[in-house]
Amino acid sequence: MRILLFAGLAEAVGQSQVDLVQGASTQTAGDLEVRIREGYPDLAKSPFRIAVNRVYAEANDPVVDGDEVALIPPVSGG
Amino acid sequence: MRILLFAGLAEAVGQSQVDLVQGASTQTAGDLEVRIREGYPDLAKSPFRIAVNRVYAEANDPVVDGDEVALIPPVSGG
Amino acid sequence: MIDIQTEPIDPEEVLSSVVNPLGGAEVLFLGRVRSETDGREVVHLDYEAYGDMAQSELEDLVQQVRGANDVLGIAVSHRIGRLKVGEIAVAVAVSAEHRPEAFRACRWMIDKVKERVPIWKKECFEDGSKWVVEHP
Amino acid sequence: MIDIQTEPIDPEEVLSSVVNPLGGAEVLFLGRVRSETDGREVVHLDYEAYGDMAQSELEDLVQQVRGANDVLGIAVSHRIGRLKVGEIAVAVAVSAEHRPEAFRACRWMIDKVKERVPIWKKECFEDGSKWVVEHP
Repeated sequence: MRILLFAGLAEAVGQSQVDLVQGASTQTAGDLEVRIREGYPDLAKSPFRIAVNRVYAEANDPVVDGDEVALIPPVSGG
Repeated sequence: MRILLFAGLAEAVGQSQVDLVQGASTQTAGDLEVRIREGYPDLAKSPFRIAVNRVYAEANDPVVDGDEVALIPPVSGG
Repeated sequence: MIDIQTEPIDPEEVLSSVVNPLGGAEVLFLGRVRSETDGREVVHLDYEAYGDMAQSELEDLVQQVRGANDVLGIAVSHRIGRLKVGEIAVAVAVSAEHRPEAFRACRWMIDKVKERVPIWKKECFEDGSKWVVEHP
Repeated sequence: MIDIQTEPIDPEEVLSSVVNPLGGAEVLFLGRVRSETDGREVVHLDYEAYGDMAQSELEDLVQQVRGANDVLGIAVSHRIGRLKVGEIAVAVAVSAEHRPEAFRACRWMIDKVKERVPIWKKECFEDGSKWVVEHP
Protein backbone atom coordinates (compact mmCIF):
# COMPACT_ATOMS: atom_id res chain seq x y z
CA MET A 1 0.00 0.00 0.00
CA ARG A 2 1.33 3.36 -1.08
CA ILE A 3 1.07 6.25 1.36
CA LEU A 4 1.39 9.87 0.24
CA LEU A 5 3.43 12.32 2.30
CA PHE A 6 3.34 16.10 2.21
CA ALA A 7 5.19 19.18 3.46
CA GLY A 8 7.26 18.57 6.61
CA LEU A 9 6.48 14.83 6.62
CA ALA A 10 7.85 14.36 3.11
CA GLU A 11 10.93 16.33 4.08
CA ALA A 12 11.42 14.32 7.27
CA VAL A 13 11.35 11.03 5.38
CA GLY A 14 13.09 12.40 2.30
CA GLN A 15 10.45 11.15 -0.12
CA SER A 16 6.90 12.00 -1.06
CA GLN A 17 5.50 8.51 -0.60
CA VAL A 18 6.24 5.35 1.32
CA ASP A 19 5.06 1.78 0.91
CA LEU A 20 3.52 -0.40 3.58
CA VAL A 21 2.65 -4.06 3.17
CA GLN A 22 -1.02 -4.39 3.88
CA GLY A 23 -2.28 -7.25 5.96
CA ALA A 24 -4.29 -8.34 8.96
CA SER A 25 -2.71 -5.60 11.07
CA THR A 26 -3.76 -2.78 8.72
CA GLN A 27 -7.54 -3.03 8.52
CA THR A 28 -8.29 0.51 9.68
CA ALA A 29 -6.83 4.01 9.53
CA GLY A 30 -5.88 3.65 13.20
CA ASP A 31 -3.98 0.42 12.46
CA LEU A 32 -2.15 2.18 9.65
CA GLU A 33 -1.10 5.00 11.91
CA VAL A 34 0.42 2.55 14.38
CA ARG A 35 2.28 0.70 11.62
CA ILE A 36 3.57 3.93 10.09
CA ARG A 37 4.83 5.29 13.40
CA GLU A 38 6.58 1.99 14.11
CA GLY A 39 8.00 1.58 10.63
CA TYR A 40 9.22 5.13 10.04
CA PRO A 41 11.09 6.56 13.02
CA ASP A 42 11.10 9.98 11.31
CA LEU A 43 7.30 9.99 11.58
CA ALA A 44 7.05 8.44 15.04
CA LYS A 45 6.16 11.65 16.80
CA SER A 46 5.05 13.89 13.95
CA PRO A 47 1.51 15.20 14.19
CA PHE A 48 -0.64 14.08 11.27
CA ARG A 49 -4.11 12.94 10.35
CA ILE A 50 -4.82 10.17 7.90
CA ALA A 51 -6.88 10.75 4.78
CA VAL A 52 -8.39 7.84 2.88
CA ASN A 53 -9.52 8.55 -0.66
CA ARG A 54 -9.12 12.29 -0.08
CA VAL A 55 -11.31 12.42 3.00
CA TYR A 56 -10.14 12.74 6.61
CA ALA A 57 -10.47 9.31 8.22
CA GLU A 58 -11.38 8.38 11.77
CA ALA A 59 -9.31 5.74 13.57
CA ASN A 60 -11.78 2.94 12.96
CA ASP A 61 -12.53 3.73 9.31
CA PRO A 62 -11.64 0.72 7.15
CA VAL A 63 -8.74 0.82 4.69
CA VAL A 64 -8.62 -1.61 1.79
CA ASP A 65 -6.12 -2.31 -0.94
CA GLY A 66 -6.35 0.29 -3.67
CA ASP A 67 -7.39 3.12 -1.34
CA GLU A 68 -5.50 6.39 -1.73
CA VAL A 69 -3.97 6.93 1.70
CA ALA A 70 -2.20 10.14 2.72
CA LEU A 71 -0.68 11.58 5.86
CA ILE A 72 -1.86 15.14 6.46
CA PRO A 73 0.36 17.21 8.75
CA PRO A 74 -1.25 20.28 10.37
CA VAL A 75 -2.40 22.47 7.51
CA SER A 76 -1.30 26.09 7.09
CA GLY A 77 -3.00 27.42 3.99
CA GLY A 78 -4.21 30.95 3.62
CA MET B 1 -30.84 81.58 11.51
CA ARG B 2 -30.78 79.34 8.47
CA ILE B 3 -31.53 75.66 8.92
CA LEU B 4 -30.57 73.06 6.33
CA LEU B 5 -33.02 70.30 5.41
CA PHE B 6 -32.30 67.03 3.68
CA ALA B 7 -34.01 64.08 2.03
CA GLY B 8 -37.59 63.48 3.23
CA LEU B 9 -37.58 66.63 5.39
CA ALA B 10 -36.70 68.86 2.45
CA GLU B 11 -39.41 67.17 0.40
CA ALA B 12 -41.98 67.57 3.19
CA VAL B 13 -41.34 71.31 3.46
CA GLY B 14 -40.69 71.78 -0.25
CA GLN B 15 -37.40 73.56 0.24
CA SER B 16 -33.85 72.68 1.29
CA GLN B 17 -33.58 75.30 3.98
CA VAL B 18 -35.79 77.31 6.30
CA ASP B 19 -35.17 80.41 8.36
CA LEU B 20 -35.83 80.86 12.04
CA VAL B 21 -35.50 84.10 13.94
CA GLN B 22 -33.04 83.47 16.71
CA GLY B 23 -33.70 84.82 20.13
CA ALA B 24 -34.02 84.09 23.82
CA SER B 25 -36.05 80.98 23.08
CA THR B 26 -33.40 79.42 20.81
CA GLN B 27 -30.32 79.12 22.97
CA THR B 28 -29.86 75.38 22.59
CA ALA B 29 -30.38 72.63 20.04
CA GLY B 30 -33.32 71.42 22.12
CA ASP B 31 -34.92 74.89 21.97
CA LEU B 32 -34.46 74.93 18.24
CA GLU B 33 -36.18 71.60 17.85
CA VAL B 34 -39.23 72.86 19.74
CA ARG B 35 -39.39 76.04 17.65
CA ILE B 36 -39.00 74.12 14.39
CA ARG B 37 -41.71 71.61 15.26
CA GLU B 38 -44.05 74.46 16.22
CA GLY B 39 -43.20 76.62 13.24
CA TYR B 40 -43.29 74.01 10.53
CA PRO B 41 -46.29 71.68 10.78
CA ASP B 42 -44.77 69.47 8.08
CA LEU B 43 -41.90 68.72 10.45
CA ALA B 44 -43.98 68.46 13.64
CA LYS B 45 -43.77 64.68 13.88
CA SER B 46 -40.88 63.87 11.58
CA PRO B 47 -37.98 62.05 13.20
CA PHE B 48 -34.73 64.03 13.00
CA ARG B 49 -31.60 64.89 14.92
CA ILE B 50 -30.05 68.31 14.95
CA ALA B 51 -26.50 68.89 13.78
CA VAL B 52 -24.64 72.06 14.72
CA ASN B 53 -21.57 72.88 12.68
CA ARG B 54 -21.62 69.41 11.12
CA VAL B 55 -21.66 67.55 14.42
CA TYR B 56 -24.63 65.79 16.01
CA ALA B 57 -25.86 67.99 18.86
CA GLU B 58 -27.36 67.05 22.20
CA ALA B 59 -30.48 68.87 23.43
CA ASN B 60 -28.60 71.20 25.73
CA ASP B 61 -25.76 72.06 23.35
CA PRO B 62 -25.67 75.84 22.75
CA VAL B 63 -26.54 77.33 19.38
CA VAL B 64 -25.32 80.79 18.45
CA ASP B 65 -25.81 83.04 15.48
CA GLY B 66 -23.64 81.99 12.59
CA ASP B 67 -23.73 78.28 13.47
CA GLU B 68 -24.49 75.90 10.63
CA VAL B 69 -27.62 74.11 11.78
CA ALA B 70 -29.12 71.13 9.97
CA LEU B 71 -31.94 68.68 10.53
CA ILE B 72 -30.78 65.10 10.00
CA PRO B 73 -33.56 62.59 9.29
CA PRO B 74 -32.75 58.90 9.93
CA VAL B 75 -29.81 58.11 7.68
CA SER B 76 -29.87 55.32 5.10
CA GLY B 77 -26.50 55.29 3.42
CA GLY B 78 -24.74 52.16 2.24
CA MET C 1 -8.97 57.25 0.96
CA ILE C 2 -12.13 58.84 2.33
CA ASP C 3 -14.44 59.74 -0.51
CA ILE C 4 -17.95 60.83 -1.27
CA GLN C 5 -18.21 60.80 -5.01
CA THR C 6 -20.66 60.86 -7.87
CA GLU C 7 -18.46 58.75 -10.19
CA PRO C 8 -18.64 54.94 -10.06
CA ILE C 9 -16.63 53.32 -7.27
CA ASP C 10 -13.69 51.18 -8.37
CA PRO C 11 -13.33 48.42 -5.73
CA GLU C 12 -9.79 47.61 -6.85
CA GLU C 13 -8.78 51.22 -6.19
CA VAL C 14 -10.30 51.24 -2.70
CA LEU C 15 -8.58 47.95 -1.90
CA SER C 16 -5.22 49.04 -3.31
CA SER C 17 -5.24 52.13 -1.15
CA VAL C 18 -5.02 50.05 2.06
CA VAL C 19 -2.43 47.46 1.06
CA ASN C 20 0.47 47.42 3.51
CA PRO C 21 3.60 45.21 3.44
CA LEU C 22 2.94 44.15 7.03
CA GLY C 23 -0.66 43.23 6.26
CA GLY C 24 -1.54 39.58 5.99
CA ALA C 25 -5.28 40.15 5.66
CA GLU C 26 -7.56 42.50 3.80
CA VAL C 27 -11.32 42.63 3.96
CA LEU C 28 -13.36 44.54 1.42
CA PHE C 29 -17.06 45.24 1.84
CA LEU C 30 -19.20 46.37 -1.10
CA GLY C 31 -22.77 47.58 -0.78
CA ARG C 32 -24.60 47.26 -4.05
CA VAL C 33 -27.98 48.39 -5.37
CA ARG C 34 -30.29 45.38 -5.29
CA SER C 35 -32.69 44.62 -8.10
CA GLU C 36 -35.60 44.36 -5.72
CA THR C 37 -36.66 45.32 -2.23
CA ASP C 38 -39.56 43.70 -0.40
CA GLY C 39 -40.42 42.02 -3.68
CA ARG C 40 -40.72 45.26 -5.66
CA GLU C 41 -38.52 45.82 -8.66
CA VAL C 42 -36.11 48.73 -8.19
CA VAL C 43 -35.50 51.03 -11.17
CA HIS C 44 -32.76 53.11 -9.60
CA LEU C 45 -31.70 54.69 -6.33
CA ASP C 46 -31.06 58.36 -5.65
CA TYR C 47 -28.48 59.07 -2.96
CA GLU C 48 -28.25 62.43 -1.27
CA ALA C 49 -25.65 63.54 1.26
CA TYR C 50 -25.09 66.41 3.62
CA GLY C 51 -21.69 66.46 1.99
CA ASP C 52 -19.54 68.43 4.42
CA MET C 53 -20.88 66.69 7.48
CA ALA C 54 -20.77 63.25 5.83
CA GLN C 55 -17.12 63.77 4.95
CA SER C 56 -16.38 64.93 8.47
CA GLU C 57 -18.21 61.95 10.02
CA LEU C 58 -16.34 59.55 7.77
CA GLU C 59 -13.03 61.13 8.75
CA ASP C 60 -13.95 60.84 12.39
CA LEU C 61 -14.85 57.15 12.03
CA VAL C 62 -11.66 56.43 10.12
CA GLN C 63 -9.65 58.10 12.88
CA GLN C 64 -11.33 55.90 15.44
CA VAL C 65 -10.41 52.78 13.48
CA ARG C 66 -6.85 53.97 12.98
CA GLY C 67 -6.61 54.64 16.70
CA ALA C 68 -7.01 50.91 17.26
CA ASN C 69 -3.41 49.85 16.75
CA ASP C 70 -4.21 46.56 15.08
CA VAL C 71 -5.42 48.12 11.82
CA LEU C 72 -2.82 48.95 9.18
CA GLY C 73 -5.04 50.71 6.67
CA ILE C 74 -8.65 51.67 6.10
CA ALA C 75 -10.49 53.28 3.21
CA VAL C 76 -14.10 54.18 2.63
CA SER C 77 -15.84 55.46 -0.44
CA HIS C 78 -19.52 56.31 -0.73
CA ARG C 79 -21.24 57.16 -3.95
CA ILE C 80 -24.06 59.68 -4.25
CA GLY C 81 -26.39 60.73 -7.05
CA ARG C 82 -28.38 58.33 -9.20
CA LEU C 83 -27.32 54.69 -9.07
CA LYS C 84 -28.57 51.90 -11.27
CA VAL C 85 -29.30 48.38 -10.10
CA GLY C 86 -26.05 46.48 -9.61
CA GLU C 87 -23.91 49.54 -9.05
CA ILE C 88 -21.73 49.90 -5.97
CA ALA C 89 -23.03 52.40 -3.41
CA VAL C 90 -20.34 52.01 -0.78
CA ALA C 91 -16.96 50.33 -0.37
CA VAL C 92 -14.96 49.79 2.82
CA ALA C 93 -11.51 48.20 2.81
CA VAL C 94 -9.34 47.31 5.79
CA SER C 95 -5.84 45.90 6.02
CA ALA C 96 -4.51 44.25 9.19
CA GLU C 97 -1.82 41.80 10.18
CA HIS C 98 -4.36 39.04 10.74
CA ARG C 99 -7.92 38.39 9.70
CA PRO C 100 -9.88 38.83 12.94
CA GLU C 101 -8.96 42.51 13.17
CA ALA C 102 -9.58 43.04 9.45
CA PHE C 103 -13.06 41.52 9.61
CA ARG C 104 -13.91 43.29 12.85
CA ALA C 105 -12.82 46.76 11.69
CA CYS C 106 -14.50 46.44 8.29
CA ARG C 107 -17.77 45.37 9.86
CA TRP C 108 -17.58 48.10 12.48
CA MET C 109 -16.95 50.73 9.84
CA ILE C 110 -19.84 49.83 7.56
CA ASP C 111 -22.18 49.53 10.56
CA LYS C 112 -21.18 53.02 11.71
CA VAL C 113 -21.52 54.45 8.20
CA LYS C 114 -25.08 53.17 8.04
CA GLU C 115 -25.84 54.39 11.54
CA ARG C 116 -24.28 57.87 11.62
CA VAL C 117 -23.21 59.30 8.29
CA PRO C 118 -25.74 61.78 6.85
CA ILE C 119 -26.46 60.08 3.55
CA TRP C 120 -29.94 59.11 2.42
CA LYS C 121 -31.28 56.92 -0.34
CA LYS C 122 -34.55 57.05 -2.15
CA GLU C 123 -35.77 53.91 -3.84
CA CYS C 124 -37.40 54.55 -7.18
CA PHE C 125 -39.86 52.02 -8.54
CA GLU C 126 -41.91 51.94 -11.74
CA ASP C 127 -44.83 53.44 -9.86
CA GLY C 128 -43.32 55.74 -7.27
CA SER C 129 -40.47 56.33 -4.90
CA LYS C 130 -39.72 56.52 -1.22
CA TRP C 131 -36.95 57.53 1.13
CA VAL C 132 -35.54 54.53 2.91
CA VAL C 133 -35.69 54.74 6.68
CA GLU C 134 -34.89 51.30 8.03
CA HIS C 135 -31.32 50.17 8.61
CA PRO C 136 -31.27 46.71 7.06
CA MET D 1 -15.22 29.56 -8.78
CA ILE D 2 -13.27 27.06 -6.73
CA ASP D 3 -9.63 27.18 -7.69
CA ILE D 4 -6.20 26.04 -6.66
CA GLN D 5 -3.82 27.73 -9.01
CA THR D 6 -0.18 28.60 -9.54
CA GLU D 7 -0.92 31.85 -11.40
CA PRO D 8 -1.47 35.10 -9.49
CA ILE D 9 -4.95 35.56 -8.06
CA ASP D 10 -7.01 38.40 -9.51
CA PRO D 11 -9.27 39.67 -6.70
CA GLU D 12 -11.56 41.42 -9.15
CA GLU D 13 -12.17 38.14 -10.94
CA VAL D 14 -13.00 36.30 -7.71
CA LEU D 15 -15.35 39.08 -6.68
CA SER D 16 -17.04 39.31 -10.08
CA SER D 17 -17.79 35.60 -10.03
CA VAL D 18 -20.17 36.00 -7.05
CA VAL D 19 -22.06 39.13 -8.05
CA ASN D 20 -25.81 38.53 -8.07
CA PRO D 21 -28.61 40.99 -8.93
CA LEU D 22 -30.35 40.17 -5.65
CA GLY D 23 -27.18 40.75 -3.65
CA GLY D 24 -26.88 43.95 -1.67
CA ALA D 25 -23.64 42.99 0.04
CA GLU D 26 -20.36 41.42 -0.96
CA VAL D 27 -17.44 40.64 1.29
CA LEU D 28 -14.03 39.79 -0.11
CA PHE D 29 -11.21 38.42 2.01
CA LEU D 30 -7.62 38.42 0.77
CA GLY D 31 -4.77 36.65 2.51
CA ARG D 32 -1.44 38.13 1.52
CA VAL D 33 2.21 37.21 2.09
CA ARG D 34 3.51 39.45 4.87
CA SER D 35 6.95 41.01 4.71
CA GLU D 36 7.85 39.69 8.13
CA THR D 37 6.79 37.11 10.66
CA ASP D 38 7.77 37.24 14.33
CA GLY D 39 10.11 40.07 13.40
CA ARG D 40 12.02 38.07 10.77
CA GLU D 41 12.08 39.31 7.19
CA VAL D 42 10.37 36.92 4.78
CA VAL D 43 11.99 36.36 1.37
CA HIS D 44 9.22 34.26 -0.11
CA LEU D 45 6.71 31.53 0.75
CA ASP D 46 6.40 28.12 -0.84
CA TYR D 47 2.90 26.69 -0.85
CA GLU D 48 2.26 23.01 -1.38
CA ALA D 49 -1.11 21.30 -1.69
CA TYR D 50 -2.47 17.80 -1.75
CA GLY D 51 -4.23 19.03 -4.84
CA ASP D 52 -7.03 16.55 -5.36
CA MET D 53 -8.02 16.47 -1.72
CA ALA D 54 -7.71 20.24 -1.34
CA GLN D 55 -10.03 20.76 -4.30
CA SER D 56 -12.49 18.24 -2.89
CA GLU D 57 -12.40 19.85 0.58
CA LEU D 58 -12.98 23.30 -0.94
CA GLU D 59 -15.92 21.98 -2.94
CA ASP D 60 -17.35 20.42 0.19
CA LEU D 61 -17.01 23.69 2.15
CA VAL D 62 -18.56 25.69 -0.67
CA GLN D 63 -21.50 23.27 -0.75
CA GLN D 64 -21.99 23.77 2.97
CA VAL D 65 -22.10 27.54 2.53
CA ARG D 66 -24.46 27.29 -0.42
CA GLY D 67 -26.70 25.04 1.65
CA ALA D 68 -27.30 27.99 3.95
CA ASN D 69 -30.06 29.71 1.99
CA ASP D 70 -28.97 33.24 2.84
CA VAL D 71 -25.85 33.17 0.63
CA LEU D 72 -26.25 34.07 -3.04
CA GLY D 73 -22.73 33.32 -4.24
CA ILE D 74 -19.37 32.17 -2.95
CA ALA D 75 -15.96 31.77 -4.56
CA VAL D 76 -12.60 30.69 -3.25
CA SER D 77 -9.23 30.70 -4.89
CA HIS D 78 -5.98 29.50 -3.33
CA ARG D 79 -2.60 29.95 -4.88
CA ILE D 80 0.22 27.43 -4.58
CA GLY D 81 3.88 27.43 -5.59
CA ARG D 82 6.34 30.18 -4.78
CA LEU D 83 4.83 33.50 -3.64
CA LYS D 84 6.67 36.74 -3.13
CA VAL D 85 6.00 39.18 -0.33
CA GLY D 86 2.82 41.14 -1.01
CA GLU D 87 1.28 38.53 -3.28
CA ILE D 88 -2.20 37.16 -2.64
CA ALA D 89 -2.26 33.59 -1.29
CA VAL D 90 -6.00 33.17 -0.93
CA ALA D 91 -9.20 34.98 -1.85
CA VAL D 92 -12.74 34.31 -0.64
CA ALA D 93 -15.73 36.25 -1.91
CA VAL D 94 -19.35 36.02 -0.77
CA SER D 95 -22.49 37.70 -2.00
CA ALA D 96 -25.65 37.92 0.09
CA GLU D 97 -28.77 40.04 0.32
CA HIS D 98 -27.51 41.80 3.44
CA ARG D 99 -24.17 42.28 5.11
CA PRO D 100 -24.43 40.10 8.22
CA GLU D 101 -24.70 36.92 6.16
CA ALA D 102 -21.97 38.04 3.78
CA PHE D 103 -19.52 38.75 6.61
CA ARG D 104 -20.45 35.58 8.46
CA ALA D 105 -20.09 33.25 5.47
CA CYS D 106 -16.83 34.83 4.31
CA ARG D 107 -15.30 34.53 7.76
CA TRP D 108 -16.55 30.96 8.17
CA MET D 109 -15.09 29.98 4.81
CA ILE D 110 -11.60 31.35 5.39
CA ASP D 111 -11.54 29.86 8.90
CA LYS D 112 -12.43 26.45 7.51
CA VAL D 113 -9.90 26.74 4.69
CA LYS D 114 -7.18 27.36 7.24
CA GLU D 115 -8.41 24.58 9.50
CA ARG D 116 -9.14 21.75 7.06
CA VAL D 117 -7.83 22.18 3.54
CA PRO D 118 -4.57 20.27 2.93
CA ILE D 119 -2.34 23.16 1.90
CA TRP D 120 0.93 23.98 3.60
CA LYS D 121 3.24 26.94 3.52
CA LYS D 122 6.94 27.14 4.15
CA GLU D 123 8.39 30.47 5.15
CA CYS D 124 11.73 31.16 3.55
CA PHE D 125 14.08 33.62 5.24
CA GLU D 126 17.57 34.79 4.29
CA ASP D 127 19.04 32.16 6.58
CA GLY D 128 16.70 29.22 6.41
CA SER D 129 13.12 28.09 6.08
CA LYS D 130 10.42 26.36 8.03
CA TRP D 131 7.00 24.85 7.53
CA VAL D 132 4.36 26.88 9.28
CA VAL D 133 2.32 24.94 11.79
CA GLU D 134 0.34 27.47 13.79
CA HIS D 135 -3.02 28.74 12.61
CA PRO D 136 -2.70 32.49 13.05
